[in-house]
Amino acid sequence: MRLYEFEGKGLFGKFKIPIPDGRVASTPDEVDAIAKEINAPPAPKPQVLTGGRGKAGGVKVVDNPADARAGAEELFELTIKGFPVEKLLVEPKLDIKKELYLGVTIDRLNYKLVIIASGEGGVDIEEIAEKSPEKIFRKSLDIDEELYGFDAIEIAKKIGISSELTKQATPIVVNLLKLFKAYDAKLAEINPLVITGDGKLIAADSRISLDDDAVFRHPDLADMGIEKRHEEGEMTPREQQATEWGIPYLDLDGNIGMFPGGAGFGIMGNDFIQYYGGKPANFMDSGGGPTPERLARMLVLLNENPNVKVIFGARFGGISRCDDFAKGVTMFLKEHGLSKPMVCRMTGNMWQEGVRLFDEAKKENPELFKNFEFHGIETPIEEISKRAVELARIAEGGN
Amino acid sequence: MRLYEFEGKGLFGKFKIPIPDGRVASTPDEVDAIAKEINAPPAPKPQVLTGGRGKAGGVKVVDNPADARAGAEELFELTIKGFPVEKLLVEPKLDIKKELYLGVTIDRLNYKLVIIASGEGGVDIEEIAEKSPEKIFRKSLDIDEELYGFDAIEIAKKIGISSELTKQATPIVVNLLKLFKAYDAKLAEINPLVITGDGKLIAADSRISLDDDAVFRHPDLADMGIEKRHEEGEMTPREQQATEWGIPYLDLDGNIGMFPGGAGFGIMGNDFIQYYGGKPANFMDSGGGPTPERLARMLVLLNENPNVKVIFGARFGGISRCDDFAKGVTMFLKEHGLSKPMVCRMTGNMWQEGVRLFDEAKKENPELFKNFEFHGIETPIEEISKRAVELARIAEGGN
Amino acid sequence: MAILVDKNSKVMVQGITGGAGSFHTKRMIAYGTNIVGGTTPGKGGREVEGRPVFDTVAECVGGTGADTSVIFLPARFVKDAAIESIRAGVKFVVVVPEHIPIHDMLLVRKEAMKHGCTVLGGNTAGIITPGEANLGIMPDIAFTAGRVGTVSRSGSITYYIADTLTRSGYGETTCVGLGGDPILGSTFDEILAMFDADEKTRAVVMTGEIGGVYEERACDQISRMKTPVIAMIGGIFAPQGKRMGHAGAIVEGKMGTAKEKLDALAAAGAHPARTFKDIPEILKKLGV
Amino acid sequence: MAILVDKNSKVMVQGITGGAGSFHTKRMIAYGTNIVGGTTPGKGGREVEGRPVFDTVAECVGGTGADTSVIFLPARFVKDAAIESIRAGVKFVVVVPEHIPIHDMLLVRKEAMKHGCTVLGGNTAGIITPGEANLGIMPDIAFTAGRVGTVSRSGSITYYIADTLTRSGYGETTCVGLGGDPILGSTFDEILAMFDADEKTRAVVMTGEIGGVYEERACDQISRMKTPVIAMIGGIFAPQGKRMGHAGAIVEGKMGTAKEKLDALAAAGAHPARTFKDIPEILKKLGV
Repeated sequence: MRLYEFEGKGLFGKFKIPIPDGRVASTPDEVDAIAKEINAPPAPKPQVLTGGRGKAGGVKVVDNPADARAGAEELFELTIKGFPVEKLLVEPKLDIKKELYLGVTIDRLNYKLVIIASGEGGVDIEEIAEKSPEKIFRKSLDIDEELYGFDAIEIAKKIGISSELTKQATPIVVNLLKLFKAYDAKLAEINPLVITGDGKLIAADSRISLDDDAVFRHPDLADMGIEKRHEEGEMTPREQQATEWGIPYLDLDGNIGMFPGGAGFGIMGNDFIQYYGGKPANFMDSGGGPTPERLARMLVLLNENPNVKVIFGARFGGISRCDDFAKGVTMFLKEHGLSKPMVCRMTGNMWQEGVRLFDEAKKENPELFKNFEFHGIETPIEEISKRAVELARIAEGGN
Repeated sequence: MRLYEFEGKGLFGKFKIPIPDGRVASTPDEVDAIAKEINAPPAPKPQVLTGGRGKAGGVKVVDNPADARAGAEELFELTIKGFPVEKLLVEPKLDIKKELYLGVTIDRLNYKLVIIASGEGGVDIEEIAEKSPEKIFRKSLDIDEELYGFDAIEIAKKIGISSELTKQATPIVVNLLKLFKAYDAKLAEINPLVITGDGKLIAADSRISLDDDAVFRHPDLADMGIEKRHEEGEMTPREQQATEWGIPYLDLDGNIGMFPGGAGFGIMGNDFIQYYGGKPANFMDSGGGPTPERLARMLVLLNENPNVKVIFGARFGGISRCDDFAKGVTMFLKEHGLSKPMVCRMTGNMWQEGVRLFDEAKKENPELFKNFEFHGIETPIEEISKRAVELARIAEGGN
Repeated sequence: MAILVDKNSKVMVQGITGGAGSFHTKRMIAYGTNIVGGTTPGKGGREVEGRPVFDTVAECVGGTGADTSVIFLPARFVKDAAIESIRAGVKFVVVVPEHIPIHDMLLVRKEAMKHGCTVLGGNTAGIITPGEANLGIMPDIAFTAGRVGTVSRSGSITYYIADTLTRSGYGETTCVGLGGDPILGSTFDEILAMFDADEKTRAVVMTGEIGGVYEERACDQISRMKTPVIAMIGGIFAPQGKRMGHAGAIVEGKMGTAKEKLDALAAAGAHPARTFKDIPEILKKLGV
Repeated sequence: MAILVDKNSKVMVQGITGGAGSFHTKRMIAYGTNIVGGTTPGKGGREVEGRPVFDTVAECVGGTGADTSVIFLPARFVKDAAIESIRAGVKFVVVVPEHIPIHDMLLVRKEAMKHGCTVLGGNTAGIITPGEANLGIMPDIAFTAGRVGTVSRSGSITYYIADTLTRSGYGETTCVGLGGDPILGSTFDEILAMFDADEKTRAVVMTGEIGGVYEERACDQISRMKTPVIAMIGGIFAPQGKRMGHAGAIVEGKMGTAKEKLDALAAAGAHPARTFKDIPEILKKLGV
């Protein structure tokens, strides 16, 4: 879960990492008021959950506070990588002498925390890491290992912070790691960490991403107005609907609606479709043991998607049972009606019973099943994939 | 630094260790008001910095809240082990089914924290430890080691807390250790930890002692009204005076005033005096490199003490220099005048210069030195000790 | 033979009195798994499916000799539960719940390494040695004892592959679910090394997926193995930068595109498979 | 020979630019101690008494080969400073400041044990190997090279004993101040073992005091030593339960009365001394 720059800076402030004296504004009027208050050339910055803001023309420095409103009006019109600008962080313009980089993240491969520092900040650190790895300093730590002041001094010196500034730098490094641990962060970045003309170290920007799965133990985030939010940027209306229903779902640009089991086959099934020449319209994950309601909602997402010409279904009854699966799908067929062809395979736990239930329901009401082909263990999943591709070609008027 | 019961319970509350619903009263009127408020038979308890309160008749349970004032008046009259009762903690009487002991302390010998628990609480745990060590359960931990819930359950079960109560017991054990670490405690005790008739675990008493040397990093204690205080009980007026001046000082019951160097010889010098048949009137520690002012104050404490018949002085110039020492003592002689015999040895750093300075000052004003014998390295400290004992015998009219 | 679990494993269940815990205890016992007991703090002394319940793992290990544990507890309790088992001397821990906080798993992993314990998950469907023991939530229908091992991050993929192996007559030695969470208790290379040391396992099918970091770590191990490895990677056609389900499945810089993973594995000597039905064909060619 | 420090020790000073640090650096150099440099964070690049100042111990060790450190810093900085030295590979650390928080010293001790480093103090006057090196704040006047080692919790006692040994012609190999704080970096038994392994040390005078817990710990060591030990304990006549100066000097239950300490040490084979002048008499009897 990403935090806005101003939220991250709020946490910096809490951990005594120096930040500019800024305030958040939601209207040009507020920007104007703040600009007058801070009594310095204001630098309003759009608050969006993405990087690359600078490149998108999203940082404005206004030399005369009186011009702040006009600049702000322009910024409030912007959309950055799909994110509309709703808030500006208004800070006094910094007198920047040097820009550094300091970040903490997780090295999943080695199960460590890593402090990353560079004498070149303010730009894309991954780019530097790739082109000039020697300009990046890394220090790995166990999750329960303490970082001492002397470690921090070492890091500071490696990135060219002079002896005189180590007393300022030490608590910044130590406290950034404390913040990282205290809030279960996945990433905590100060980029750039600036040295000002008068020899002060200040966190000019913040990028913090927290572990969604650990937010439950930080109720104080909500007190700070930081609520659980979607990790990614702009969502399509269907993605938003799926998120509301708690279904992992992504729109893709094909025409075969994917109705798979767990995430593993959710990903692999998409590959299968493409191996056989088709294009999936979505990615979806049913989760383990979906309820009939959840199955119905998953099908609603596909049934109502005009891009979806065919639905591909697969169920390997593990924790869930195929008879429950058949009941859920039949419920959907009865309540919503299937408006496009669907091919589905069931196997695993109770698959024969699932097929029997479908057969029975079909005998009772053949009309419901006119678009619906179901298979059991005897048909390999590859054949089902091919069949879905074939049905899509037919639906698109191919032969 | 010991905390009062109510202060300790305040910390318990902060760490979610259940405590009775109590308030502190400074007058019988307040006790009366609280008794009415808590709507249960009140049990007012004197707040003094010592154990053995129960044995001293210092806990009163009043079955009728209306009688609370009378009971309180009696308690406010008490002096417990020299501590006058100035505050009462008024709590509802607990329906006690069982009393347990839970404490955390430091095992200095093995450099560990130790959690100590017993199924027999409410009494002197050291007595149990001595008589029935099998009734005491100990768990050692490194200072940076985490205590897990399962460790806490183990401890709870060892002292006879039933399975059903482990969910209550676990956070109490875990959080008592957290408190211990968070506040640099030397001792954190719940004694007794009671099981009430309705199956609740409650900390009925608290005994917490913090490391004086670490209070600087807990400024929030002052916010809670917990100020740095003398470790021990009632002090004599001279001890209070010495404490104000920052001089470690204890009154003893002999007649030889001890004016030694550091604490090591401060203790050993007292032994020497007693080996040779004398009795020290005090213990004192000059600290390393005392200033002339400090030396003068040390002598004032002895000079003005009517029990002191002779002063024994010893200085081994280490970090300090004997010439500075001689200057300080001479300053005292000039400003205050020495009213009793004093024998003093100086050696170590610049001792000859010290002796020379004394000689010079004596030549200038022999009257000042009429009670003062000084020696250098040529006289062993044992001889000086003997001489002090001899002078004391003479002063007391012996021969 | 098999890896990690067999009919002699003494298996306990952490959270045995809970809904999922008691349900799957019954299932696992029905499969023939040697479930010896379980724990739920505060419920010591009860029984579930005739197995004794203890307050702590230490008591359960003391009372039953348990050497393996399956955790069915809410994610927030997993850190303590796993470390409890590890410290009580349990040598193999299966973490079924998903969404374990990342920082917690870092600590669990450290503790496991220190005590020589193997942890699977979080978010694993479990592990099965067909005919001997089934730990976790996998359906027994797909599995038959045989001679190929599998290791995958996903339960559903494990079922499909086992089903393929079963129906093509190879059967499985052990099927291992690493788990779908971003940080995992075990990695591909560690499990592959175990299979390589298992005499009965004649080949291994390893299935990774887009995102994640543990597939690359397998390359070095594969290049040193005598047992052939068949590799599949999900998400070959996934659009870059889109999040595909598992929290870990975000493409991380260069590392982690499915194509690159598969190329790296193939370069290390693994035999790439595109779909499940490729697997028996490759096995046949390899003469397994 | 000597223990812990000699003329080959490469000694650095943590807090070298501070008041006490620079003052004692000058003194230590004047004695002939091989002071190679020092640290003060933020003051790297300067010099004190001609010795280079670094920002970190790692830099100082790298630049000077320092293997020993004397800390002259306020108590609150000692934990980090000591751990910094220990982690930078320094093998001997002398903590001069007093009032080190107890929890801090527990951690320092743990870290020292882990890295095989010896820590003296807090609140030690230091250590001296006469004629070779003087670390800390001890006056040189009392000391002469010779054949008896001393270990004490107190600076003033060390001076008196060394003075006694010097004037009676025995002289000292090394004089060690354990320190007066309640928790100490080293214990009597550890220092005694070093003396026992030192060929030049023909006898050891150990001086403990009321309170404290480290005297008893020495008994086992003494009973195993070939080098004779003379023991003195301060506070034999001290009134029970009264606090005598050192924070540690509170009688703790049974453990720690001076009489019991001395009895226990004598039972272990130590030769008890009452006053300083007993010492040369005992040494004479022992034929040292």
